[in-house]
Amino acid sequence: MRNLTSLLFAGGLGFMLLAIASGLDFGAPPMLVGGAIQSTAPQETGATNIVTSVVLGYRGIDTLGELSILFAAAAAAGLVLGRRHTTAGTLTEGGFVLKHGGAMLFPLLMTIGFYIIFHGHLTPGGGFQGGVILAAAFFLPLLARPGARLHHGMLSVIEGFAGSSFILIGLAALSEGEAFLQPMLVQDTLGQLVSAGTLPLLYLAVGLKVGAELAGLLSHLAQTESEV
Amino acid sequence: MSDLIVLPLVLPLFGAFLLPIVMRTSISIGAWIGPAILAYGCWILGDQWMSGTALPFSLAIGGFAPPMGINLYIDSLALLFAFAVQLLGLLFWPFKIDQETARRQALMLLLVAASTGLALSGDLFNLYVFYELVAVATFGLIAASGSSAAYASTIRYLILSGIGSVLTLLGIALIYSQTGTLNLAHLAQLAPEQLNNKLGLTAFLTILIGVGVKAELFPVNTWAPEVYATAASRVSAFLAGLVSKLALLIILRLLVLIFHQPEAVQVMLVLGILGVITGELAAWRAKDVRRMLAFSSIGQLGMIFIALAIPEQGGLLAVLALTFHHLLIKSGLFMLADGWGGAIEKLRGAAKRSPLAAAIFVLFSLSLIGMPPLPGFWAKFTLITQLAAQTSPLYLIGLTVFLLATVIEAAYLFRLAALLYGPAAEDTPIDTIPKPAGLSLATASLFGIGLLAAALFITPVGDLLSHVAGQAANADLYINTVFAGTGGSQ
Amino acid sequence: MAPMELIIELILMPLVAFVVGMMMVLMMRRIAAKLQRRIGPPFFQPLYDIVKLHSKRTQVSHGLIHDIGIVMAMGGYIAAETLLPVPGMTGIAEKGGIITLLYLMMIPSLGLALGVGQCANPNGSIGIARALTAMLAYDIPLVIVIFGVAYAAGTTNLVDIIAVQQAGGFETWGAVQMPVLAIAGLIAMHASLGKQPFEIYIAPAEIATGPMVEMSGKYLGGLFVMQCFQLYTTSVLYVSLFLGGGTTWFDFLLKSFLVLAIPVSIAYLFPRYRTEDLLRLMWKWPVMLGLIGVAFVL
Amino acid sequence: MTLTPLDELFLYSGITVLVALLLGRRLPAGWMVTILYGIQLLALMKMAPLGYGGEPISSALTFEVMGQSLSWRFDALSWYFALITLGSALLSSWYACGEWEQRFRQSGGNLWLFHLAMTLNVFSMLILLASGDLLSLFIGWELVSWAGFLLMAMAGGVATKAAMRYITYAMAGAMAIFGGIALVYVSAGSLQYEAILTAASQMSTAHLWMLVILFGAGFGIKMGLMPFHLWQAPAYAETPGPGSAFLGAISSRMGLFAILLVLVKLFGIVNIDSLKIPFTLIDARDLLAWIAVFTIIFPTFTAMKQNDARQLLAWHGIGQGGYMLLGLVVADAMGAAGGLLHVFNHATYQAALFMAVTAVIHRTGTADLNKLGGLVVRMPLTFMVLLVGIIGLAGLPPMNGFVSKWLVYRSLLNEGMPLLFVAAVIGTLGTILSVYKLIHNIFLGQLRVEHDNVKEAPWSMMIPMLILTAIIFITGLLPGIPLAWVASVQQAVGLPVPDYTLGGVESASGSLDMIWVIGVLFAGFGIGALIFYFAGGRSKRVHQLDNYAGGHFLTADVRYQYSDNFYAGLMHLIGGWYRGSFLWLEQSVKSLVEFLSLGMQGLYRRANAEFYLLSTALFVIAWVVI
Amino acid sequence: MMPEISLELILYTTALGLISIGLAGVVLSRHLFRMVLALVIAEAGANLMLVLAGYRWDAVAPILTTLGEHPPMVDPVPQAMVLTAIVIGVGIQALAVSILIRIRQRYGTLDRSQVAERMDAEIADTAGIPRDVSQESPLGERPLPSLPDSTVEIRGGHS
Repeated sequence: MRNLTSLLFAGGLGFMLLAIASGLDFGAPPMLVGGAIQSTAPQETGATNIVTSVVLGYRGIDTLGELSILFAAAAAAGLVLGRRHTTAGTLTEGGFVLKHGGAMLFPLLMTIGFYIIFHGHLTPGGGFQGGVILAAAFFLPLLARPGARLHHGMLSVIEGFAGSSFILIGLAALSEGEAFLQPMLVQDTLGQLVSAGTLPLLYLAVGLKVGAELAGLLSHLAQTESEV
Repeated sequence: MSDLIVLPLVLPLFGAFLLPIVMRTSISIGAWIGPAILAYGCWILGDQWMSGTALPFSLAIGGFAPPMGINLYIDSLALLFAFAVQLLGLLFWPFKIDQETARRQALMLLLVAASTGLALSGDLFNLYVFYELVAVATFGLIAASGSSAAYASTIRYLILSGIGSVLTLLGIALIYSQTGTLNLAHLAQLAPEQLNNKLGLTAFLTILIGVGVKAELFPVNTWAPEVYATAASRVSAFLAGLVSKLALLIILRLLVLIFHQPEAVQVMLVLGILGVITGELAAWRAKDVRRMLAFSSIGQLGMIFIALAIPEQGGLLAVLALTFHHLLIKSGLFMLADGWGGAIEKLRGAAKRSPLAAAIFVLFSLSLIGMPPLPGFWAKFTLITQLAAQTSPLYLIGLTVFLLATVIEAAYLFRLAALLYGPAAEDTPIDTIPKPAGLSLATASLFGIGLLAAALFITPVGDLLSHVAGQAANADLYINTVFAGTGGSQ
Repeated sequence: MAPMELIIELILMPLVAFVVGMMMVLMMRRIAAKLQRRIGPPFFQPLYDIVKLHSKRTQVSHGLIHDIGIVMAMGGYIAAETLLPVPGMTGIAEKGGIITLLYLMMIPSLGLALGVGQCANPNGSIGIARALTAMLAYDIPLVIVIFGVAYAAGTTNLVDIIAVQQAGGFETWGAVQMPVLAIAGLIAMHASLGKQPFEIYIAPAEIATGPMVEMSGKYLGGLFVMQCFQLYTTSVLYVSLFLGGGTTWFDFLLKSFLVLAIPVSIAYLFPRYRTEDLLRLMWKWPVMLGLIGVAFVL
Repeated sequence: MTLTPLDELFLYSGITVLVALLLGRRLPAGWMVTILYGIQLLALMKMAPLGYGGEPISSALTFEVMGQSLSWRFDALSWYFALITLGSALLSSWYACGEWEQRFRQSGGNLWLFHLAMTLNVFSMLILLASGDLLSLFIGWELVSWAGFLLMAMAGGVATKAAMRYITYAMAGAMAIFGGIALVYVSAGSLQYEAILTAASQMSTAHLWMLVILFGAGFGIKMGLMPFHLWQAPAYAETPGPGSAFLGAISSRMGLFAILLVLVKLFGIVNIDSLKIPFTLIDARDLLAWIAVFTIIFPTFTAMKQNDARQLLAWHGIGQGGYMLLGLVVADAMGAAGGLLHVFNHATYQAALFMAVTAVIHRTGTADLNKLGGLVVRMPLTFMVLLVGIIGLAGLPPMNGFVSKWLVYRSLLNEGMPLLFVAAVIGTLGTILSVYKLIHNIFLGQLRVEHDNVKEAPWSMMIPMLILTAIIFITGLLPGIPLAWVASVQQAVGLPVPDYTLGGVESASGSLDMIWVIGVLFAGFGIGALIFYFAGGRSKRVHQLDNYAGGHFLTADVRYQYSDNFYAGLMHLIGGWYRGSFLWLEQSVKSLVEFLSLGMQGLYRRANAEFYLLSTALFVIAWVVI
Repeated sequence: MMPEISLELILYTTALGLISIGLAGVVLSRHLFRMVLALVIAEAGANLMLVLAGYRWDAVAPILTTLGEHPPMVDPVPQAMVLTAIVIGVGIQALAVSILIRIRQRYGTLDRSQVAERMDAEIADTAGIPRDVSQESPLGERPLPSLPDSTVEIRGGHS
């Protein structure tokens, strides 16, 4: 009975929301803020990827919050799962292809990851996407060899420094008498690799942090067997 | 000077990121980072308050002018909340040193930072981000108590909160689709034309329900009893005392600035009334202290929602008075529950074991019930005069429920007080009666002193709150402040 | 009014009451004797009784309160008489009024109750409990009646009440103006005398004469005196309320004796009620009559 | 800032609280507190002109909180009640000093808490009495409630239970008042008395009804009016002896004070008179009068059934409150005077009665009416106090209770209210029955063996009792003394004033002169005594066992006392009427709350929170969309 | 009047449908992990809704490919927000999963009502209060006692 009610309720809710949403003017957004950003972003931040200028510039503090959420999730997961990991031999070793393929892919993934991070202000992609690829690079060997373990200490150092350098860059602007997280060193080289001032640096921090965070999280999840 | 206001928001994040690294090398140094940062945050905010910088002012993050970039809006209310966050963070600091110290303290710092962000931010989506950060940090801290029940309650809370987030996000998406902006001040300008319709109302309601999860809005507050019963007392105190109020703050800002529809407040009124009824009635039968406090907290938040539904500035004053009063009281009570957390029956004769704790409990109870001249009375007085002034019968129902709930509240609180002061059970030696831990008791005493001080200086406190409410209720001031002076860089 | 005159009145009124009261006791016994086909006692028998009781050798006291009780029983009535106007004498009736009189009439009961209580005899205590219950029974209709009369007269001053009745001769008598109230008052008065069928608190067979069980000699004598006063007070009060008081001593006494003769005659025809039956009876009929009467008055 | 006499009074009262708080653990604390009460009384005497029509005195103390100004002032009404409060506090505290204190301490009582609670009660009552606006009235009200709770709860055990019940009732009352205040505030725009006075005349009927019900219920709960009377007797009876004397004397009269102030003075009895109940002949004022009358009758007859002396007295305390309200509601010159005078009279005899009973407990260790008897030979003075007290309570001449009840009866008669009149008399008769049981079962009848060497109450307890006895008699003899104060109170609240003399009241339709009445009464007693003692032989004192026992010889181990089920015959008839309906009602409310609470907990316990969320979202959005 | 099935209708239906499905999934699932998965679905719906908010007909991604004049671009802000929202979602899911792992280890089950039941019992146990017995279903397994052999024969249970 309750199942049926729930189903009806959910459907009804969706239907009503649809009725509300159909009143929206689809495909012609007001673009109040978006439009303004589109026209000023290249000058203000020097990044051709306007999404990047939004992510790191206009809404930089969102990104900082987002990083913090990842960090918090990782820390919380760490708290929940604890530090004791059993690299139990119960899991079978990966096969030949997985093992060696993983080893071969590792440098490739690293390269792609960093490429995407460094070109985040120019092309689609950026710190998040690159970071995830980096995390995959580290996680792949783990799948192949369950016995292997990531160097958690290293990861946490990376993540700590990456996160704090993001803030430090922001604070640097503050110490220069500008607003927190204000882009600095904006060169007049739109479209070049070395452009957009501190944005690539921020993206690097983001990428490293995301990478380390996800890798840590994944390895936690993969390796936790039981608390004894 | 006013630029530095961003530090209480950023430094805890910074500290949180660095803490694991520092802890790795030296725990004794690391243990000082958090308190130092929070103390510094308190100092900055206090200094800001004292320095007499013209409030309110707006601070653009990254130097981008407000509708495009994100701005912090600092008025007296925001400053007060931010200060309370930092101070409570300090008071509820998880000092315990063990293997997980770094993570726990980092989470605490993140929670403080996010809460500060909630208090200060002037951008809808940014609020959402900080809200989520609060949520995640909270989950971590609840689960940190390590019991299976804590995990179970966390996951239940997490799922509920997750749905809430989805709804909030949906509401934000609707608002953005309609208006194309997220800045609260900008929205406030656009709202009369663009959001004064069903779509706007739907968006508000989805956000209300989403944010209501944290604000213990009935009926999405079912997590509260189990979470407060399983989490560490300090975490519960922070959640019940502060986080719920910050969620309320979001709703308050939305109401004042954007959504003026009568339906919006009516929904809150009805849900608030239901919250009061269910919370207080459930507390009547609660058999353990924590859940009693949890239910009582639900009831109190319900009262605040009722107050929030009063559309005038007087209502806002009532909201603030109730909010800060409940903040003091409930934090203090949860501190006492640290040690008194078990069954109520076990507390027979506890006053002999710890007279101070019992006295503080009685003090808090009296204020919660609203005995003059304690501050609780003035809060309730403000509320009922405002409620009675409304013409809609729904408000009178609210008034009645509120008054009846107070009676029930008095009954269950003083049943416990009578138990505390009654004779101990015959087979229990006095040493085995539970007693709040020293540190918690000291913290609770601080809250008690604060309460008494507020009672003593009720006139200036009242004036201050009216001033704050006046500022917070002024939507034009908000808009003008944000768009006139972006502060900071330029 | 000259103070000397007043003092003489105050002394005379109880004395007259005592003498008349003794005659009423005599009348009561004579009626009883007539009904039971006896000759009855001689004229001075009440006086003989009092003297006899006081001169007994065995005078058992159970303590000071026992004595005080008897003193209060007599004293209360003596005081009450001064509030009850008789032809030519008003005493201090104007300073007390009927409510005060009503309450003064309770003092003897209370005194008796105290004295009996001190005797430490459960029979006495039971008797007192019954007596008080009986008071609860008959006072309610009595109070209604008094309310009605006082309201009709517009005053609580007995002198004025009498004056109002005498103003227009027979037609303005309370009994004519308010017949229903008069009937209710008569029943209540009967009960207040404590005679059969309402003598529940004496009940010789059950509780060994109740209040009197430990009374001997002058204690019983005191009670005898009290009874004289009681008979007088009750009948005179009724006369004052309903029968226009007395313009002369003759018609005053005539009315009083006649009024008393009615309940006394009835008393010897009936058996005794149980306590709750008394309550039930009193709370039903006289109260109803009284209320109807008051409704007429209002 | 100069101290007005009122400020001085507050100051002394505050000092008393502090002394009790700081020095209360030392032995002479009781004496210090008592002396301080005396000083407070002197300070009150400095304001004595108030009792004779003087101008109100304001306190220099005012506050401005959240846009509300708070002020305190004394007028004749406050002064009159303050006089009673301080008088009973002084005597109760005096009574507590010395032997009672020692015994209390030995039996594990917390003397410090006792003194503290007493001083707090007095202090808060003074604050309440001095209230200069509705808000300060409410503040004082709450303070009095909680101070009373402290005093009631301190004995622990049963007392705490009773106090819990009290505080639940009191909170309900306070919240009713709180709601009423909010409504008044909205319609008058202010909580100052002047503003309310003007607003009250323009209020709509519905509004006024609401306010009368809210305030009436709120204040009535404190007074123990029906149907909110259940809490009072157990709570007062279980308070430590002198405390119950104090509470019984004055505490619940605070409700009357507030009714007088708010319903009579502010709203105006005339306005209340105009509130008709539809489809019946009665209006709000009649309703109040009938409530008062039922409050007289039911508790009085409940008292009759009690077997504990203190419970019995406490129940009577509720009943007597009905007379006061009745007089006030009739609201003519005599009725109001009677009601107000009864406050004073009741305080005196009720305090004396509680003290006498406490003295008995002090000596014998029990107040169970079935375990006492014959104590008059051991404690004659206490007996006398109790006797005077019960005569006052029953409202018989020559004690003061008679005067006030006489005034009430007279007013009912004048106004032509036969049913109320009869009901009031029923109450009086019930009281007589009940108090005779009290004095009989304690002092008369057979002395029990175990009480054979009981001594008279100690002088520290005796003197306050004797003082009270004297007051009861003197104000009975010369009712003009308190009537002067009462008259100025009536003037202050805007009621007509009776034409009083030193000995009573003058009136065209029948007056009262207690000097003559008492003079004649005592002359009668004197004559009676002359006859009794000089006519006839000397009586012989015999042992109490030398008694008629149907031919048997009595021995000490035979219980020859009639105490249980004292009014058997009466109970045969009315015993079935004790249904405990109000208890049943109270239980029903309680179990309803329990039941709802269970339901709510079920709602929260194994909750499918997501489902709640979903349905809420659905309903609220549906409400918007549709 | 039947509304025309347009692209926007399909898109909105998809987004809100995902949310509805997610909500229904959360409410209907008895397994905690499935509830988390349903949550993920709902989040996807909300994110889609957010992306739709910035869509513009005939517009390109907001990346400058040429200096100077550029074709109309879609609103970049929702895209940034979605990026943020997705990452937030990932974090929460990871945390949820790690908690689920622990619950599975401690309680041996992820059934929602059983977990709630166990949690309730544990809370009551820690606090030391007697527990109101569940109002929904009897606690634990209550196997029927096996019938004695004789009854089987009496009932003709042998063939």
